[in-house]
Amino acid sequence: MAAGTGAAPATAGVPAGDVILNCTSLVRRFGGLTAVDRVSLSLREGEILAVIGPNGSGKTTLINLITGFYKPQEGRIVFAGQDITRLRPHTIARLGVARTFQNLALFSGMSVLDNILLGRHIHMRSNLLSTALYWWWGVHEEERHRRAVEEVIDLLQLEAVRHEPVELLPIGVRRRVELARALAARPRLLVLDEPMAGMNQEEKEYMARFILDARDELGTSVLLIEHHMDVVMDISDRVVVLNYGVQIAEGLPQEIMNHPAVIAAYLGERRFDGPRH
Amino acid sequence: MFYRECGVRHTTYAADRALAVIPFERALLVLLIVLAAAAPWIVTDLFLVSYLTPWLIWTAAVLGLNLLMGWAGQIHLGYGAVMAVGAYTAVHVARAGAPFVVAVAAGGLVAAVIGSLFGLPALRVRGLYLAMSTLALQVIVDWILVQVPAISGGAQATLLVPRPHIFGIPLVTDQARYWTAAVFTLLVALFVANVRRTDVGRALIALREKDYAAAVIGINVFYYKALAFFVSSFIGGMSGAALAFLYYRAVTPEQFGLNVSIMAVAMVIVGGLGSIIGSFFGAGFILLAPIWIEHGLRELAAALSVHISPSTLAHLPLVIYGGLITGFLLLEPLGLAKLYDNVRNYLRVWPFGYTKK
Amino acid sequence: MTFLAELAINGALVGLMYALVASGIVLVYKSSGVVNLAQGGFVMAGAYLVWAYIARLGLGLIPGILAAAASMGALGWLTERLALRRMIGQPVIMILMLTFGLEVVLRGAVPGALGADTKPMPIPISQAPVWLGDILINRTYILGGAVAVVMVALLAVFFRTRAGIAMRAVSDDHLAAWAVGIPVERTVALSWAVSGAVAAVTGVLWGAVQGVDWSLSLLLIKALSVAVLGGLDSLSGVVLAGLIVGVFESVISGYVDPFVGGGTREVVAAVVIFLTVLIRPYGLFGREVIERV
Amino acid sequence: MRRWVYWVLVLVLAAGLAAVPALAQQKVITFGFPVDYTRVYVFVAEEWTQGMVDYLTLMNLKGGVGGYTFDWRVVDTGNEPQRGIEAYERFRREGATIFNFISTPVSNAVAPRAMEDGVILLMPFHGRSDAADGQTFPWLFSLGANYWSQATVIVQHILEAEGGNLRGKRIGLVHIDSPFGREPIPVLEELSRRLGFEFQSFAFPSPGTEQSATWAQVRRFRPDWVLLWSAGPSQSVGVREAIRNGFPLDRLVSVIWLDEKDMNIVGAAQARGVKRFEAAVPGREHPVVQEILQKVYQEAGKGFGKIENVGSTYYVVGIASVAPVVEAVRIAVERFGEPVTVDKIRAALEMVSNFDLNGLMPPITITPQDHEGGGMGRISQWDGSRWVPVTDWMSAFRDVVWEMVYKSSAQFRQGQ
Repeated sequence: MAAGTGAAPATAGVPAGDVILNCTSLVRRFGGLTAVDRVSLSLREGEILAVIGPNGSGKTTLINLITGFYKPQEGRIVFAGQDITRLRPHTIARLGVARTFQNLALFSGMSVLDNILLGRHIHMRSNLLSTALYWWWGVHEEERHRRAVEEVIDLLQLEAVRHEPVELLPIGVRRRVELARALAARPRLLVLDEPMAGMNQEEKEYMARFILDARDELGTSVLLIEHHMDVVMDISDRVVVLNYGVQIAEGLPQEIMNHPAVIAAYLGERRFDGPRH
Repeated sequence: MFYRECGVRHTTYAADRALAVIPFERALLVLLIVLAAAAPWIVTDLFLVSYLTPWLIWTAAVLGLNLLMGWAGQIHLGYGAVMAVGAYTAVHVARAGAPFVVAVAAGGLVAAVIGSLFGLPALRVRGLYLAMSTLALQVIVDWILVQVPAISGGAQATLLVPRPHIFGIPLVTDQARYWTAAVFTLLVALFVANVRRTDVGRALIALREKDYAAAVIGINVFYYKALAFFVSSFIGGMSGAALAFLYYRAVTPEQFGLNVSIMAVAMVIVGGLGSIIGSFFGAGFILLAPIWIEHGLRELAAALSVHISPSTLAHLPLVIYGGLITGFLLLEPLGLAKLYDNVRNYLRVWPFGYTKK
Repeated sequence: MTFLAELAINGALVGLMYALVASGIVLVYKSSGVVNLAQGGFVMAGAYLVWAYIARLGLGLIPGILAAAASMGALGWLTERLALRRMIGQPVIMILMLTFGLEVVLRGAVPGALGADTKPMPIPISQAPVWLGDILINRTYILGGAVAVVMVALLAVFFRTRAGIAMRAVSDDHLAAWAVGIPVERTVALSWAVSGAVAAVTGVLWGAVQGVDWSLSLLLIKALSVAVLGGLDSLSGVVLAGLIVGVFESVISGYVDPFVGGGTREVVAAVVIFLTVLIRPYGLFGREVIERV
Repeated sequence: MRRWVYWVLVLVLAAGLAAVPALAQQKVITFGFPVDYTRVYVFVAEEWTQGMVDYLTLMNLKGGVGGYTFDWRVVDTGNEPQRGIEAYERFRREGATIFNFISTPVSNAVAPRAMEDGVILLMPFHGRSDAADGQTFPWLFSLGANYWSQATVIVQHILEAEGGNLRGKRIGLVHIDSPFGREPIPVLEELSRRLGFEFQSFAFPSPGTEQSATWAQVRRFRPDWVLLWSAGPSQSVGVREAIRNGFPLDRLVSVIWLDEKDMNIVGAAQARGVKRFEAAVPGREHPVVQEILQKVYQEAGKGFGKIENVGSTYYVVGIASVAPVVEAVRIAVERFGEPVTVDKIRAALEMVSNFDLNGLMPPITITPQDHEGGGMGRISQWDGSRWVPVTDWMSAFRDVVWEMVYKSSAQFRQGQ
């Protein structure tokens, strides 16, 4: 469990704590296309790091590399002092990395509660035997974790929909459920893939609040991928900008806002310093 | 209305996750168990022997397959072969002198090991491709059964099943066999229900729904797929053994052929994927409907004194039976369990129908 | 050597006839993503109809076959119209089960109405052997193989016509096809009709081999294996898969049977399918579905 | 639409449930015929059952036997053991005491129950071949040449046709790859040792509709004689392959399952010369068949099926498989007196002696030891339009058959 809840300073731009995630010079090619080209970044404990960039800039590929879905052709990923470059996704999850998906990956056919309970999977010591001996063994484990889940439900204000099947919920609530599932694992690193996609301004602000709460109350480090800059700039401690797979800028939010390469990338203007392929 | 939920509030986590959350349902469950226990005094022995006993054992088998197909989402067209492995192992073990319970457990275990081999392709493929590879394995197991007389029991390929004993009490009467079957099925149903509401069950559903998302929350997809095959084959093997001991009393390869595998899949789907009560419905429907339709038609023809050629009369039930399968699926693609659920949901909120989900 | 050649040639011809049954499955799969488990029942019904039209109604051979093909086309079209269309959007396995129910209905209705006993398929093929040097080839199989090749070639040509291209588009993406104005329902219904007609022709060939009765519906299993092996959505894949299954089961069982003392034919086919699925999970020609996270 | 489906279901199920057992009338012997009308035994079930029921109807029309009349229950099992067991349990409670399932898997599945319940199970030409051993299987009756006996009769015919010497001859067995298809192998192996012919078996897997690879192997073996051991559609396929491979058809001898329809599928003229084992006289000339045609079909109009079937190969097999039981009822009334119980019928069956129904079937003599009744049959040949007998009723190599029977029944006893 993450230690030092609330220890991360709220003052933006002054990251504290040890480095928890360190990616060095990651390269991932698909056929002739280089989706991620020598990207390096590091994330400190309790920090919110945003990775932004236009569509197709390699943000999601980067996340898939970190969470183990793709293996990089070059480079190294170290999480909490352990090399996770070649590990499989479920092993990485067990080390304390949780993520959400851009297109949502909730398990339909299950209630909100069951979905979030699944987030506790890595902490559950249950197996077939405990299931077979449910009344002597399994039930205690289940109830213990139910308590932990209720805390997350509380945090993300999901009490009213606890028993609803997820497929019946509106998209904004579903994103919250997915965040809850990720948080239920009490991850040390939370990777969010465009958590605000398809949301209106009000929902976006809610989501931003939840992300900050998660960091402040649970002490989770956050790697946030976003497409638009507005809300991101408000909550992130640092920002990395990708364009066509290449890291074109890194720094504090306000620095990034004025960075010429970033502006060029977002306006689509082909400038001398914009990398091409 | 009986299912009314208004005013029922759970104050503990335990109450919230009970098997039956609605008081009426809890009462119904108890009533059904009492009725099942008292069945030998309620129904005719024909009903007991020919319908209730095989229905219950088949339900146990279907629960095992449903665990795999309904929860873990893996298609299996070789379940009959798994049941055969269980039945033949158990009978041979019992013939070697082992007690009934040990024999059935041994059947389950060997079936689980061989059934897990069936699951190997599942680590690579899914859907129809998985269906075809399990079908291929069914053909291979069938072939071995028929080819090796030492397994299938000599030139006649019929193996007599030793009389089962439980703790020294021989199960000779129809009632004793029925009760044993009922207890077996109850245990399997409880186990599957517990799987459903604990972490293992959730993990299985997760990998059925989205295996990449399952991986990202730390579920070892390979392990759980293999586990699903193992558990379902274990249940299937034990059910095959139970069928042999408590119902068939002699095993022949035809009892577990490809058509039996298809029948088991039909039971799962018609009953309702991933539903425990649906397993009961599905097994009952697929097993008993052809029989009752056949007898019903015959009685009907006799009562109306219409002369229909016996061959035509024999083919007509197939039309009705196939038509019912088709009709039910058109009516309610999620199976009989969903039909029950519709009624239940309607009554739950009665008379406030507008809150219906 | 002649023994091997004989086994291989006959096996290949039989394989082509399997491929013809399987092509009906592929056709429907290509347009609607549905695997029709009633295809065996269709073949049986087609064979029965040909028999009934010729032996009972006194039609000539060719008119009888054409009439049966037309009737089966109508049956296929009706199946889609009345049953399958209402299942759009339901899980695949439910639709599979629905077609299985249909198969049961056909297996009851057709023999029930026309007689369950085996009937001769009234087409004049001589039993006299064809000798290719020392190699004996079955006349029925030569005809069957030839018809299979012609039919599959016709289907391939069909896929280059306007309706065929529409069908391919539909198979790729229903919604997108809708958006560009392709009548999706009509296209799917057409594919069912064509596969019904193909079933009738298949029924003639297999009826000539084994007589006409319910057991023709058992061809489903072999056809399904061949279709899956071929990748489910490729006609050339089906032909190749049919050849592979036919040749392997014929040649291997020819050499292995005497040692095992049993018929290994079906087992060989099963092993071929099992291994192929393990090595090439999407069949020989199937499109691998790439999942995006 | 929805309501309609429900109502049909409710009606049909209700009718099924309401099928109350008819009150057992006085002096009626009830048969149970749960047969396979829809699957593997389609080729034989309709005519066979028709033969059995028509013969029983004839007996009833003639006033019954010893004051007893016959009743029967017919239902389809689809060759599924559990449906067979259901029908067995249901009919038994409705008073049926004598069963014929016309299906090996179903018969074998029911056999343990029948032996426990004390119910007569007829297994002519199907079921357990070792049911011939009356000591081990008191309640099972083969009542006709089992497959081992059929193999010996066929070899006897070959031996006679070859002038009494088979040394150096080659005999092949083309069989379906199932327990039934493999049954004759040990007998033929034993006979090949005794008579000095060379023997080889060629299996094709079920359903056997594709045999070209099998026959390519047969041709390589260059057999003098071929035995055809299958049933249903694969039989005509086998004969066709024999023609195609240029094998002389008068040296092709089939097990009992080859009839007129198979010949028509091959082509009646092309199939001329094929031989088969025969266990009852087909055709309409026999007086019993004539009587059935006249009394049951023309006068009473109570024929159980299509009139065209009367006198077909499997129809007369049907007559032959119930006639000994009717005879036993007569004996039971005569010897043991009324009321006739199932135990008395069973005991009387073991007293049936030299019964041949005026030559419709080979003489059958059943004893407590021998439930097969002598294992006699004859060879007949297709002349292009009908089956013509080429031998008399005969049996052969009985010691070989009984050795097989005892070996197999001993195996069965082990499991008891």
